[in-house]
Amino acid sequence: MPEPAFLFGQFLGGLTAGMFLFTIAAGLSLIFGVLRVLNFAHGSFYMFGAYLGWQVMSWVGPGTEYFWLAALAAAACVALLGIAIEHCLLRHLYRREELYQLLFTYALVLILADCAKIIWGTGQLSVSRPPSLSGAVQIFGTTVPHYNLFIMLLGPAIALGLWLLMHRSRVGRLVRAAVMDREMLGALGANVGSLYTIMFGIGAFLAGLGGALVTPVKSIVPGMDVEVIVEVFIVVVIGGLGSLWGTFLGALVFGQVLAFGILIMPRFSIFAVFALMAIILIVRPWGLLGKPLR
Amino acid sequence: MHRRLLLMAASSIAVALSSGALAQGTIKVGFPMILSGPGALFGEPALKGAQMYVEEINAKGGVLGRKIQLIPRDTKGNADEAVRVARDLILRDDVQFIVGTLTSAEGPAVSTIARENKVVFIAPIPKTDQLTAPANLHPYVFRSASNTTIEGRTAAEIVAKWPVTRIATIAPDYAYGQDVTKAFVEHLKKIKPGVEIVDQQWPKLGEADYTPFINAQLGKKPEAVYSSLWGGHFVTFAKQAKPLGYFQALNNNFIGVGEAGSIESTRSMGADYPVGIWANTYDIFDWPDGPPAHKDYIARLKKFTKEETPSSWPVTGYIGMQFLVEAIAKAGSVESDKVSAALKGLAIDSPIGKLTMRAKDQQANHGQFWGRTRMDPKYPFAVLENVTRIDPAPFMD
Amino acid sequence: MSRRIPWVLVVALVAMWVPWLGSRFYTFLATDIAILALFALSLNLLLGYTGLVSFGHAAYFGIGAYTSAILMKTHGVPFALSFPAAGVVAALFALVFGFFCVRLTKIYFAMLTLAFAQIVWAICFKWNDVTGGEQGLPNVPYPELGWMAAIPGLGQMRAGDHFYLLVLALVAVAVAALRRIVASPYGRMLTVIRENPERAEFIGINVRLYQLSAFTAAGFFAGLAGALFGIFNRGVFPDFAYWTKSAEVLIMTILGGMGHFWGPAVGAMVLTLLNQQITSYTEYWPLILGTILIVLLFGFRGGIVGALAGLGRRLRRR
Amino acid sequence: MLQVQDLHKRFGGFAAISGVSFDLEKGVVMAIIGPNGAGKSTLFNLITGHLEPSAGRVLLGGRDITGAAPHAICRLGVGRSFQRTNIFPHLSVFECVQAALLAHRGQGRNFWLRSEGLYRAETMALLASLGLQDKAESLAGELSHGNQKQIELGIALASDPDILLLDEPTAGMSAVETHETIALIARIARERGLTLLFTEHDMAVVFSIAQRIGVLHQGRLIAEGDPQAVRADPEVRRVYLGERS
Repeated sequence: MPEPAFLFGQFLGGLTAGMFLFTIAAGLSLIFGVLRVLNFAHGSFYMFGAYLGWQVMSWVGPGTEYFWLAALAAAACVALLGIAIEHCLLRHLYRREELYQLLFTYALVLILADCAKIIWGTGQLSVSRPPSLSGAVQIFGTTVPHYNLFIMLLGPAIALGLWLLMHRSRVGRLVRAAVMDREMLGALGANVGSLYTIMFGIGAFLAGLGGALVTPVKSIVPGMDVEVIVEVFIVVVIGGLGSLWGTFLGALVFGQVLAFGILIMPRFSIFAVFALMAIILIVRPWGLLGKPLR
Repeated sequence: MHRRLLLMAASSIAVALSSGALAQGTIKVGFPMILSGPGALFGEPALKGAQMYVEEINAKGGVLGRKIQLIPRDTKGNADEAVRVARDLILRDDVQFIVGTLTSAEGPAVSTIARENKVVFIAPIPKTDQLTAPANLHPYVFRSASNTTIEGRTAAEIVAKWPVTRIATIAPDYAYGQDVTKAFVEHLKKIKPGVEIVDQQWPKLGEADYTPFINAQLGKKPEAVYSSLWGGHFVTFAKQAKPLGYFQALNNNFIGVGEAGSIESTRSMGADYPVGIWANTYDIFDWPDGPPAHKDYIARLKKFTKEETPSSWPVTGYIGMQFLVEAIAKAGSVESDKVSAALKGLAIDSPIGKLTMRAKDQQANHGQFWGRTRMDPKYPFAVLENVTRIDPAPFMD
Repeated sequence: MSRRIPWVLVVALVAMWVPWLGSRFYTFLATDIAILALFALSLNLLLGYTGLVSFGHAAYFGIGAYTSAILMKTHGVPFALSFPAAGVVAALFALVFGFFCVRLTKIYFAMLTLAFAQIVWAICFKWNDVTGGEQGLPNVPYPELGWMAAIPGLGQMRAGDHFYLLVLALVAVAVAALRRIVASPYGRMLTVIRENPERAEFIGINVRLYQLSAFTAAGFFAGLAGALFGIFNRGVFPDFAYWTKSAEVLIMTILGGMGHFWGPAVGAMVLTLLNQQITSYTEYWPLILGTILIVLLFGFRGGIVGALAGLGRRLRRR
Repeated sequence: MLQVQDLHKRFGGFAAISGVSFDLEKGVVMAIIGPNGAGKSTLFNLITGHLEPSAGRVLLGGRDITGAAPHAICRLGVGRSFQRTNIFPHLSVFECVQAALLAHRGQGRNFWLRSEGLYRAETMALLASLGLQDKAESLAGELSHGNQKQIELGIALASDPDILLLDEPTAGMSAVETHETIALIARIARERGLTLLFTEHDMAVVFSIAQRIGVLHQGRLIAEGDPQAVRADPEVRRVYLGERS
């Protein structure tokens, strides 16, 4: 039996990974919940968040507290990109079958990947932790970097923020009504179109934020878009497509499966997460906390 | 309607025909390389090196009085795509030689095509032993790169001198990671029988989160760690390991193969790079003990790539091309069989020193640069100190 | 009526002459296209005829490729046995995976097919002893085609040409079978399910059973295509089953037009030729492919064949 | 012919159908009426297997079919049309009806014959009896609402049912179309000796052809009998007819 401190360390590691994924997956789940579009390009938004974050940092001075500003600026740019894509293109596909929406977002993956390559090249880039969070603390005999603590707190904060947005704001109420009945809401005079644009923008913002915030712990390389999208899909499928708390739970489960999976069957964790996804889809297609679609 | 389809097919075939026109007189060399996705990190600079060599040789009038034409093609990092472009290059672009491929899957896949078409193929980067293993060896495949045996054993030679016995390893779980780790472990046990392998971690290739592996490894209390995480994977790993006190816990008894010490990694991480660890690289832009030829090469490379601190990967493409061109010169012909014969045992004066393509296994004795990392006030990133290029010849099979 | 013309035979007869163009390159290109056309047509049995959006069709292509490669390379089984075996094994996997998939609808169906395909990919990637892991199985042997040289007129041909003719014949038979299937009463049941599963149930069709049978059949033909591709490619690799491969074949199908039997085949041809052409000029093929895809989604909903058919109708009306 | 015994269906806490029972003899035309949300469609879906009852039984010719799959129930001789028009929009009218015939004759497993020419005469005859013979080659989805309802009837009839369930067969039709359609249904039911169970909101239609009427209110069958009896029923007058007049 491994030491408790070690198990605790694994737990915190899994928690950090899960909360990172939640930040990204929350946007994907939000977009699916409202627009019923499964957005393959979400990983591309994430990648753009990372590259843009690096870009802004390189302008304002690497290794400074401007990191936070850069992350927000990058996320805002990605949100604008998302809004532009939704407004100009995606909205014309809502009435089509999901196959066309899937292929559209896949086309975006291809295009955005090459755009990133044209702008930033193929080299690896890296961003330092902000000085305020560059240290680490000891918790129960385990070293925990400040930055990881921040991420562990950020996840629930984002979840709470989204919950408040959906349940305590006018926009949120309209969105929930739109999920129930699109035509009805339109008939009541709400501008469903702009509502969707806003939600897509928020989803893209979260992906961009996740990308920018991941840079201190992960190198920025081409292909990070495709890498992350599969993991994020698994998270939202486990938790339930379109369900906020489901996604949160899915991210927690995913993080812990990875953290403890490597202890139990070290070389097959890659297999385990896909199997988990398949089992969830077979037993409970709408996920742990999702609701069945009509 | 169907007739229209046939017409369309016919016209697109016609387009394909017309573009296949040849430029006479030049020697065509196909260069299938990863130019997109994660592997492009190395593929792009390797291509630069090959292009620089071609430019230089053409400026000197080429070889056998003929210019070299380099035709690069993106393999996207997929073995089947590599096969497709290799065939395209041979059958449509009529290349006489192929230099290229990067991953351990692409190399053997293209080797099959080279054998079938009797086209000399020089692999400048793939390290898998499989490529030149006796069962797969044929007259047309050569490797100017290092291989997993060379790299793993070199690391073992270094670690054997450390005052440690509890060793752990961490490597990406795929062919390269497995093979190079195996070579390290076996050689280390042979030359220093007292060592004990206390832990082996196998994160998947492209793992996003190494924290669980790092914690698990520290839990086994190793005295030294051998890693074969490369490129962006090493950067991600180091960024996550450093704040967890990983390198401190190991007293910096850490050796990173897979070009962990390359300038691409150190430059991108800046001050975040773990200082005091051992790492290797294919090239180093500041090699105080290096021969004049190397200093000259670096100066030319700076000019060619317009980089003040040039990349370490161009040398792979450069050396691959140099082997090919010098073999053509030695053979006095571009015929595959003559060039193949010339390549066996060919020694070249590469920018990093003398390299020999062994006749026995058609493998160059291409060792890498090894050293400890330290921060240099001259640069905003870590460099290797007391760097040496270790000739692997004594411990190659 | 154009329907009475045996198009499979016509296309096969025309394609048969490719080796006589005398270029190995064209032969290779034509082989590539023929195999991918079968792959795309097999997907369309699901997509265009049954209305099932599979995002993991590459799994069965990969399973077929690995089955035949393992049998031929590791166990020395002759092609005549390994080829049908590839189809059967792929169909068996499709049967098992499909059993779970057809219980879901729409996006969940797509996600589960994706999950299964990723499992197949992960197994191919990890199971070093059998699948060769990430390095795959290079050096898959060509089938023994010496007997073809005995056929008058084929004596001087290269091995690649013989293989092409073999591929062409096998693909033609498979495509003819597919054509037959979609034109049969069984095929009509599939179309009815695509159109309206709820109503289909109430004309006495066991919708899930039919969907499962179509899934299995599609897996079978994809497996055959995979077996041929593994040999053509001279090696099989885990990428064959990766989700981007599934996306690729979906794009072929949509590009050509899933509303028409020949659409996917045209899509496979156009995409292969475009890829060939464009990648020799620029490394930004994904950018171009993505743009083509978006233009297609917004401008030409029926794909190339759909657009041509529409044009033909308009001309005839004039 | 059809026996419904103490049928219940709950959706969560909501009782959509509670304790509905009735017997329908062979050859009888019966209407189920009731306000929107009374549970008419739910009742149909329970009978045809699209929904599984929470309790109770459905017997067809004495055989328990409760909870059987829709396709199995269809094969036992039950045909139905749906409230929202439910056809195969991208098929021609001919193909829609022929498909149902093919399925009924067990040709669905035949993947070798060409389907094109199979049962051509029978399909055309059926279309003719519906007045659709001129539109045989038109795409079903492009026809008028009335035509589509006729196609649906054709699809239902193609499986040669003993009992036909029609959910609002005249919904969305003009007065003229409604009249024609009802006349058509009545004629076909007579010719084929069909047992007919239908829902309808137009009371004139109901009272003109129904031999028996069941009144559904909040999931319960509050009255059931011949038209006169139902018309006279005080509770029906209060909760249903009363509201409407």
